[in-house]
Amino acid sequence: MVFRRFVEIGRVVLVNYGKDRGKLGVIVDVVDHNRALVDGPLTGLARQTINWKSLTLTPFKVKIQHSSRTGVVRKAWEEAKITEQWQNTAWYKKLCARRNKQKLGDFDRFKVMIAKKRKSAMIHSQWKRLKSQQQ
Amino acid sequence: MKGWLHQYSIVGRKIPTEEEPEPPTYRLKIFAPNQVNAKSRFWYFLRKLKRVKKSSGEILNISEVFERKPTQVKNYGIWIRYKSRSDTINMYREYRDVTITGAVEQMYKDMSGRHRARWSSIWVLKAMPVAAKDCRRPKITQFHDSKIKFALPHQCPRASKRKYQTPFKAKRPTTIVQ
Amino acid sequence: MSKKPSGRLYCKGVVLGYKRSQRNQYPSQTRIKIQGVEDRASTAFYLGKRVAYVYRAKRPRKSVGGKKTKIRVIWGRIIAPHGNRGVVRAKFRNNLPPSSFGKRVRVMLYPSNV
Amino acid sequence: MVSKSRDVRRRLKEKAARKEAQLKTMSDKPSKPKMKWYPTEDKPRKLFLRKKPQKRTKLRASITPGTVLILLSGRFRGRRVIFLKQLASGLLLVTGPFELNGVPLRRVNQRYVIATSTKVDIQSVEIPPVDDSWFKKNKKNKKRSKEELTDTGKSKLPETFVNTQRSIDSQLVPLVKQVPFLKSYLCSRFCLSYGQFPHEMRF
Repeated sequence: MVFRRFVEIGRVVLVNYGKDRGKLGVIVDVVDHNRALVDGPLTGLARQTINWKSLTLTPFKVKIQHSSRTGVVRKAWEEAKITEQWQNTAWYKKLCARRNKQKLGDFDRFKVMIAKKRKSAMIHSQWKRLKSQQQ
Repeated sequence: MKGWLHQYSIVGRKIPTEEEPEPPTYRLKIFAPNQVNAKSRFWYFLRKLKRVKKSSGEILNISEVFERKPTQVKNYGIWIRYKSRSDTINMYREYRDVTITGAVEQMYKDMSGRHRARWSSIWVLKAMPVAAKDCRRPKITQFHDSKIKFALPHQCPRASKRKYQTPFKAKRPTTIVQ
Repeated sequence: MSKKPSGRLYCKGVVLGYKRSQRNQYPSQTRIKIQGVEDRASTAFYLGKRVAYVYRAKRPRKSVGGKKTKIRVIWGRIIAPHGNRGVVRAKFRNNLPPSSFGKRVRVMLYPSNV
Repeated sequence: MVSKSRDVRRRLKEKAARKEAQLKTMSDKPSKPKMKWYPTEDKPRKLFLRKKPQKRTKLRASITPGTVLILLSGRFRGRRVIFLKQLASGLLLVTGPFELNGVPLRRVNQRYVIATSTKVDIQSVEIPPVDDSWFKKNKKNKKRSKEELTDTGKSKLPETFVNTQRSIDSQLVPLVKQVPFLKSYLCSRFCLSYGQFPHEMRF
């Protein structure tokens, strides 16, 4: 079993607990086995120490030295175009879908229900047609 | 309760009298949860070290000392003297943290965890940032590597919201992030 | 406009028991766990909402609708949150019988302030 | 409290005047036979309540004319209706419209309603002069004479009621039809299904 995502200086992480939930950040320094110093200049994440348990490692990396300052991190972030890469991932799309689903109003939920019904109706009719052809 | 400890610099002296119009002033750096506690710790130490009591002394100044670089990781050496159940022991401990109060907090937790030492039985003699090359503890020096790289083999990420924190889960959590 | 019964317009709650310490209990107040409410902040929506403990009795009695039925209701209100895990406190017109512990209670959506 | 005593004195004077008038008429009337029974307790006197003008009930910000509301209890619970205006009594005037989901012009308390974020633009709709008394009238003529009862035993609605409903519906339904899915939305009913918790839902 091979690890592909490592904790390292410049590793991009997603914060999934606390008030900065859902923000991306970069590991600038490893404090100890519990915490990392994380900085997210372009994602609104202040430079702070966060516990590993509140972070998830992403497959992206940024070229920076350890404990480099926020300005350096921002430049490296832009060069590596992390934001764009992140927004293409299915992971990000899933997070957005979940957030949008929460924002649905009553009328929107009704339209979603109608759309689902239509979709399943289409699939069902298609399936029946294939089945009848088979016989 | 991260961040409950503060560092105070307290200056005090004996109240001047005819025999001694200019008594020496003493300055102590105290780690305490609040100013009131800091003052009482100040007199606690002064009473033991310099024959100056609260009733015969006065505090000239008390001010909180704030961390100058709270977003830079530093190695802290902390010299303590603590009363164990059988005798009194001097100790030198090292912690990595971004603030000195954070390091001292770690020390108190560490001492209570490993040595069952209580707050009242520990004296912080000295606490200061230590250069990486002077660090002695392998637990600390292992992080002194600018190309540090390790995996998180067993990660149980916290539930994103308190409402998802339930003792029982329908599925085994995935502890390895591919 | 068929007369099919309307869907569920209440939240599912369960009666946990009376307000109590270890050896004393105070039947005037009951604890209710509402489904899906896991922390104290989310109980705010439910404060003031009306609660109905619907139960079946032995003898049919005239109900509001006029027909005789065995089903009876004890009405109450949610008055306060209780603890940090989303449990709420409720007060009923007459105190809930202990036989209601663990049973379903209906937390209505009114009085609404949405 | 001075004004109160002046009121009391005024009322006492009136009472005395009435008593005198009574005595005068009593004297010229043939004297009544002696009463066999005298009331032991005096009759409870109606308290003089200073009637304060009813405070106008505030309307929740989320409820504006044309908002789609969800009725929470009563005969039409779960129904989605359109809010027309707030009546003097503070109750909300709503209608289905009747043509779509069978909810007539009806008064609802705003506490028994969830206001959704869907709004129908009803500026152009001319709401008939309906007010609280309009509804009370229906209650009074409940005890109508036999012949007005239709064969199903239900009392036939007065003509005016039906016409106003029709006039409102004729204006509302085309508006509803303009917005896609809104018609079927108003025809369907709201209910909580599995995994839906109102404190998390936006309406």
